[in-house]
Amino acid sequence: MGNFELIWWVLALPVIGFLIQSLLGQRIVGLFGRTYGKKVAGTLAVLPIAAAFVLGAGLTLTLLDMPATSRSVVMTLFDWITVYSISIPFEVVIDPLSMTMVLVVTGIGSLIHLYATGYMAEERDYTRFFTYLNLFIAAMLILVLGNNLAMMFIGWEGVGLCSYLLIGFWYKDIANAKAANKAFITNRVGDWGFMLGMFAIVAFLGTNADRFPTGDGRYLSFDRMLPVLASLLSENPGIATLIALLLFVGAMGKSAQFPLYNWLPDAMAGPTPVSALIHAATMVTAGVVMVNRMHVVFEFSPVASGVVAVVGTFTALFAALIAFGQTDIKKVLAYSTVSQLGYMFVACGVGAYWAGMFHVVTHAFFKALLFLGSGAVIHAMAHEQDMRWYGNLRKYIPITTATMTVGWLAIIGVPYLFAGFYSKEAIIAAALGNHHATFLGGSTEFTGWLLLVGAALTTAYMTRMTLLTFGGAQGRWQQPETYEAAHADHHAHADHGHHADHGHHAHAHHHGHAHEDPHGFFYTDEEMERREALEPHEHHHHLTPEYKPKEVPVSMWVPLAVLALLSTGGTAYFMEHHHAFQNWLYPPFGGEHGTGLTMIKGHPVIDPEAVSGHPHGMLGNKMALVGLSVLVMLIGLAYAWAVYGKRLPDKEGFDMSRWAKFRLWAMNQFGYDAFILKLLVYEGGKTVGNACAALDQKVVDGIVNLTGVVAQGLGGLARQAQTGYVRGYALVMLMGGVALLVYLVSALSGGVR
Amino acid sequence: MTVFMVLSTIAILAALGVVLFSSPVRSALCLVFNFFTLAFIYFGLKTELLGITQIVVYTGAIMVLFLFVIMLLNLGGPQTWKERFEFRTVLGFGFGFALAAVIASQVFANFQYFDKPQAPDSFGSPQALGRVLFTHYVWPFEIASILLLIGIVGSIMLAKRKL
Amino acid sequence: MTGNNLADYLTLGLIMFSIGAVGVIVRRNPIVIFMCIELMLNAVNLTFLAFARFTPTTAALADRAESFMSGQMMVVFVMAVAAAEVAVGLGIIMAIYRLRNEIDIDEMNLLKG
Amino acid sequence: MTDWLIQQSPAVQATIRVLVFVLPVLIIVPGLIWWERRLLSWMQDRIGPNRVGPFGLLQPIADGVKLFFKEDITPAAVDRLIYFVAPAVALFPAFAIGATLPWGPHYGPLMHWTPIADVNIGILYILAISSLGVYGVVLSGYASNNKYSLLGGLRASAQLISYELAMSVSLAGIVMATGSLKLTDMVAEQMKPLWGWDAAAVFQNWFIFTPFGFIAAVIFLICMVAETNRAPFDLPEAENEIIAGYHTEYSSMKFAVFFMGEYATMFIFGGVFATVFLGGWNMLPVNWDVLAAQVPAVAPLARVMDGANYWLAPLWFLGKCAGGITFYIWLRATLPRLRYDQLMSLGWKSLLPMAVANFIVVAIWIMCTKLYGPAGGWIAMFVALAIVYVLYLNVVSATSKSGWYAQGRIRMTEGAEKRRPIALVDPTKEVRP
Repeated sequence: MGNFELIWWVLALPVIGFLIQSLLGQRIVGLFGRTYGKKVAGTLAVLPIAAAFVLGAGLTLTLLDMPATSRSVVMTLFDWITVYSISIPFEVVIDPLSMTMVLVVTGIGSLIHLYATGYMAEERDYTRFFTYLNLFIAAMLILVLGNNLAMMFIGWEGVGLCSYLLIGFWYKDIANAKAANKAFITNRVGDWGFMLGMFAIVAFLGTNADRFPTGDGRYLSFDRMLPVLASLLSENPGIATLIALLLFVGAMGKSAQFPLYNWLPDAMAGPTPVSALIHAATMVTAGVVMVNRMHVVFEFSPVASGVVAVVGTFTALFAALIAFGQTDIKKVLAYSTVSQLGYMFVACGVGAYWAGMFHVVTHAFFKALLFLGSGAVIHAMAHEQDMRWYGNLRKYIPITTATMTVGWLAIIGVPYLFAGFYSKEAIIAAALGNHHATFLGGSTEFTGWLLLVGAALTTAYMTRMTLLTFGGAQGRWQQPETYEAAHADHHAHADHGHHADHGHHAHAHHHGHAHEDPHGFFYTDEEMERREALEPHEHHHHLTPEYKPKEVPVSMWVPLAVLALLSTGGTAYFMEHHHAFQNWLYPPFGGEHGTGLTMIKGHPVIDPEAVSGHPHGMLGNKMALVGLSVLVMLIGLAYAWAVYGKRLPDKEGFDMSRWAKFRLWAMNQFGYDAFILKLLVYEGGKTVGNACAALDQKVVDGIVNLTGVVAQGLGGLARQAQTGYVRGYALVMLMGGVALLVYLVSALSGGVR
Repeated sequence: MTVFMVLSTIAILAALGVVLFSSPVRSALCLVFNFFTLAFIYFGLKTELLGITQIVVYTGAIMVLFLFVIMLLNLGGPQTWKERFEFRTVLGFGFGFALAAVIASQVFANFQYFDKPQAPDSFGSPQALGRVLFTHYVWPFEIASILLLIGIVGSIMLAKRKL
Repeated sequence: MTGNNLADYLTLGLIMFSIGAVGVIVRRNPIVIFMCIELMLNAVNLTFLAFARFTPTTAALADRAESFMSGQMMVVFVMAVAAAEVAVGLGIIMAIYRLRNEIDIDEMNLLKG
Repeated sequence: MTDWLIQQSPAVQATIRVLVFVLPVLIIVPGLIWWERRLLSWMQDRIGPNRVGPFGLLQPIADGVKLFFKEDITPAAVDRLIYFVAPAVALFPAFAIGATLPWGPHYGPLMHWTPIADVNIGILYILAISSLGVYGVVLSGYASNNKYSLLGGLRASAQLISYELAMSVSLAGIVMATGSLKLTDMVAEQMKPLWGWDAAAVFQNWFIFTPFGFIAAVIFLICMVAETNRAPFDLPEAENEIIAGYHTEYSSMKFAVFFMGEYATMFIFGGVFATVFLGGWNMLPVNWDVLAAQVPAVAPLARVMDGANYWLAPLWFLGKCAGGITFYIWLRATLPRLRYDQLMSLGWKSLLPMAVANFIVVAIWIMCTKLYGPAGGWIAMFVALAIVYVLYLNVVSATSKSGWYAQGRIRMTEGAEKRRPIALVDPTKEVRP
C-alpha cells in the first residue's frame, strides 16, 4: 500500500492554483511589473498542475505495484451529504480508470498551461484566464476521481461552468457571449439527462435497499452501488435500458454527440489553449469516462448499447462530412473532435470500453497537438483563422509544421508508426466483431464498416486542412489582388457567427455589434467605446502582403514537441502491446464467456476475453483489417491530394456564391443548427412563450386579481371600523380585554364567585 | 400595615391625580409621587434594589424626560385643554370599573390567604439580584441592553431635525 | 410593614391599573396617555413583586435562586422596556409637534382608511 | 450608649440618628454662607462681610432675619400649587441624601450611631435621591411662568441628567472595586493596606491614591459640581443671561430655602466624595495600630492618634466636608462659567467616555488580579490605562476640533508666531454674535 493520502494533494493543488490566481493574481502582476509579473503568475499557474501530474504519476506507479485484482482504493475526506439513511461522503476512488484520466488531465493540462503562458502573453486578463484554467483542472479531477455519482456531478457541472467561462472569456464580444450561452444551455440538456439517470438509479436502489450488504448508507458510492446494480439489473433489463439511455443523454451533452453536438464548434470562440484543453482533450471525454465508470448498466442493456453505437457512428460520419465545409482551421478541428468522439462511443457501445478509453488517451495527445499547432499557426498569422488565407506556411514556421504533421499522421492512422492507428484499429475491430450491442433487433456490426468509411473521410478532410495550411507554392495572403477582391466579403463573413480569436473580436466591435445586440443587453455602443478606449487591441493586424509569419516562442513549441512525441506510435504500441492497456483497465480474471463480469474491490470489470471477442475472425486475420485501413486511408489521401495538392480550388475561394452546393450545405451543418435554433429557440420558444404568457395573463393573473378584488371588497367593509381615533382603539382594546377576562373567569374558575 | 395603608392611599390618590388634573405638569407630578410611594412599597416587599431602581429610573430619568418634553412643548400653562364630553368617556369609565370588578373578584376569591412571605428576606438584595441577572438571565439582560441602545438611536433619529 | 397579605398588594395594583386604563381612554393629551401607560406598567410591576414575595415555591425549586427571582427579573425588564418606550415615544411626540404644531391625539387620525 | 440605642424601636433609632446628624447640617449652612463670602472676598482681594459679629460671623443670621421679614411676593401668573411645592421639593433631597453616609467607624462602640440607615444599596440611594434634586429646579422654573425661569429649569434638567450618567459610571468602578454598594464597606475597603501591598499596611488604600480611583475622583468631582449647579457649571442661574434662572420669581423665605438646599447639597456631596474617595471618617491615610505595631519608637504617639481617629471620627468627616466646600468656593473664584454647548460636550464627549473607559479598566484590573495576583493586576491596569489614554488622544481628541490633539495640530500648522493660547473658546470655530 502506498501513500494514497497524496491524492488529496492532487485535488488540492489546482484549487490552490485557482485561489492564488483569483485572489493574488492581479497583485502578483502588479508587484512584479507587467512583463515579469505575468511570467511569475504564469509559472504559478503551471506549477500546481505539473506537481499534480507528478503526484498522479507516483500514485499510478504505486497502483501498478499492486496486484491487478486489488487496484481500487477509496479515500474519504469528510461527510458531505447525510439525509436520513443516505450518506454521500466526499470521497475519491483511485483505480486504473481514474488514474488514467488524472494523468491525461494533469499531463496534457500542464502542457497546455505552459503553452498558454506564451499564447496569452499579451492578454490583459491574464490571471483571470489562468484562474479559470486551474479551476477547470480541479473540476475535471473531481469528475474523474469522484467515487459517487454526486461527486461526479459536481465535476460534471464544474467543467461545464469553466467551459462557459472560458468560451466567453472575451465576453465583451457578443458572439463569444452567445457561444458561451449556447454551450452552457446545450450542456444543461445533457445534464438534465444525467440527473434523471442519477435519480432513476437512486429511486431504483431505494426500492431495493435491502440488497445492500451493509447499512452505512453510502448507496451512491461506486464500490457499494455497482455490485448491487449488477445483480439487480440482470433481473431488470428494462430498467437497465432506461438508466443507460438517460445517462447516455448526459454523455451526449458533455461529449457532443449527435443531437447535442452543436455547441462544440461554437465553443471555438474561446482562446485556442482552451479549445485544446477542454474541447479536445479532457472535458469532452467526460461522457466516455462516465460510460466506462457506469459500464455495468450498459452491460446489461444491449439495446441501449446499440443506441450508443449507432449514435456514435452517425456522429462520426456526420461531423466528418461537415468538416469538409469549414474554412476556419479551428472549426475543422472541432468537427474532427466531434467525429472522433463518435468513434469512442462506438467502442463503448459495442462493449469494448477499454478501446474507448484508449482512444480517449491517444486522441488527447494528437488532438491537443493539432489544436495547439493551429494556435501556433493562428499566432503566427496574426490571429487570422481562415485557412483560405494560409498556404506555404512550412517555409515560415518549420517547427509548427513538423509537429502538426505528426498530429495529422496520427489522426489519419498511419499504420504502426502513429498513435491514432492503434486505438482506431481497436475500435473498428471491436465494432466489426461485435456481439454485444443490438439495435432494432439486429447486431451492429455495420458500425464497423461505416467507421471505415469515416476513416476515409477523416483522412480526406485532415489532409485538406494540412495542405491548405502548409502546402501550396505561395502564401495566399501574399496575393494582393485576391486579398483586395475578397476583403469586403471576408469581413461580412466574419461578422456572421464566425467565432475567432482576438482578431475577429475587434471586427465585431467595428461592424456587427450594434446589429447583434439590438436590446443593448450586453453593452451599449458608448460603453463599448469607453471599454475600447480603455483597452485598445493593439495586437490586431490586418495581414498585408508583406507580412512574414514568425515561429512561436519556446514556451509554445516545447509542448508541441512533447505532444508530437506522445502522438507517435511508441507510446500507443507500448500501451497496446500484449493488451497492456486493456488489462490495466479491465484486468483478466478468467471468467466464462457471456456477460463476463466480476467485481474487483467493488468495481465490476469485464473479462476482456469475453467481450472483445475475436474481431479478426471475420476478416480472417488481423492483417486484413490493417489492409482495409490502409486502403481507405489511401483513398482519402488521394482525393485530398488531387483537389488540394496544388492550390486552393476555385470552388472554395472567397466568393461564396460559387461554392459547391454540398460544401455550402456542409458548412451550415446541413441546416441542422439553424433548424434546431428555429425549432427550439425562435419559433418553438415563441409558441411556448405565447402559450405561457396567455396562461399567465388569463388564468394565473385572473386568480391573483380575483383575490385582490375580494380583499378589496372585504377591506372596504372593514375600513368602516377604522376611525383613526387612537382612543377609540384603546377603548375597543379595553372592551376586548374585559370580555376575555370575563370568559376566562367563567370558563376556568367556574364563574364569578 | 398602617404604613402600607398610608402609602397605598397616597399612591391611589396620586394615580387619580394623574388622570384628573387637566394640566399635564400636575399629572406628571402626581405620577412622580405615585412612583416614589411605590418605591417605598417595594422596600416593604424587601426588594430594596428594585425600589431604588424605581426611583432612579422612573422618578430620576423617565419623569424628568416627561417634564422636559412638556416644558419644551409648553403644553402646560394657561391653555390647558378642556376635555370634551363624549360617550366614549362614559364607556371608558364603565369598562374600567368592569375590569376592576372582574379582576377584584378573582383576587379576593383566590389570594386572600397568602399572608406569609415565602421568599427569603435577602431576595431583593443587589447580590442576589446581580447573581441571577448575570447568570440565568444574562441573555435577556443583553437583549434588553440592545433594546435600550435601539431606543437611544431611535429617539435621536426622531428628534434630530437634520442628521 | 409585615402583616400585609398578598391581596392587599394586588388590590393596590388593580386599582392603579384600572385608573391607568381609564386614563388612556379618557385623556386627549398623548403625554398624559403615556403617563397612564406607565402607571399601568407600574401596577403590573407591583403585582409581580408581590407574587414574587408571596408565592410559595415547590420544594424542588426552593434552593434555586431563579425560582423566586423571576418576578424581580420581570420587573427589571419591564423597566428597561419602559425606558426605551418612553425615549422613543416622546421622540415621536416631539416630531409630531414639530410637524403639526399640536399634539391633540384626536387630531391624529391619519391612520384611518 | 450603644446598647441603649439598639434597644429602642427602629423608628426611634432612626429619629435619634436623624436628629444627631441632620440637624447639624442645617445649622452649618449659615456658616457655610459666611465662609463662602469671606473666602471669596479674600481670593478676590476684598475684605468681605466683617461688621456683624466677630469676623462677620453673624452676618448669615442677619441675612436670614432679613429674608424672613421681607415681603413674600407671589406673581399673579404662577401655577400656584407647584410654585409653593417647588422649594420644599428642592430642599428634600438635600437632607435625605445624607442618610447613608457613615460619619464614624463601622466597628467598636460607635458602630450603631451612624449611618442613619446602613442599607445594602447605599451608593445607589445617594444617586437616586440626588437625581430628585432636579425636580425642585424644574418645577420652580415651570411654575414661575417666566421665560427666564423656564430656561433655567430646562437647562438644569438637561445638565443634571447629563452629568448624572458620568457620575454613576465613575462610582460604578469604585463599587466594583469594593464589591459592595454599602458605604461602610467602601470605608472598610479603604482601610486596607495601600495597593493591596501588605508591606505598606501602614498606609490606607484611599481610592484617590489608586490610578483608577484618581480618575474616578476627578470625574466625580466635576460631576458633583455640575450636579449642584455651582460655578463654573451654574448655567441654570447664569445671571448675565437669564437673570437668576429658576428662582427669578422667588423672594423672601422661599428664595432662602433654595439657597439652603443648595448649600446643604454641596456639603453632603463633599461628604460623599470624602466617603468614597478620601477614606471616609479617617483622619489621615495611616493605620495607626499597624504603625504602633511596626515602629515601636512612635508607638505611644500612634496609639494616641488611633484613639483620636476613632473617637473624633465625625469631626474628621466634618473637616473633609468643609474641605469639599472650600474646593467649591475655590472653583467659583477661579473658573469662568462655561457656555452651554461646552457644558454638554464636556459631559457627554469627555467625562462619560472617560468614566466608561475607567470602568472597563477597573474590570480588567479585577480580572487580572484574580488571575495573576496583585502584581499582574496592577501591570494590567497600567497597560490598560495607557491603551485608553492613547485611544483617547487618537479618537476622542482627534475627532473634536477643540481637543488637545487638535490644538497641537493647529499649532504645528500655524507656526510659532501664530500660536494661540489654549482657550475654552474653540479657536477653530467662528463665534456667532
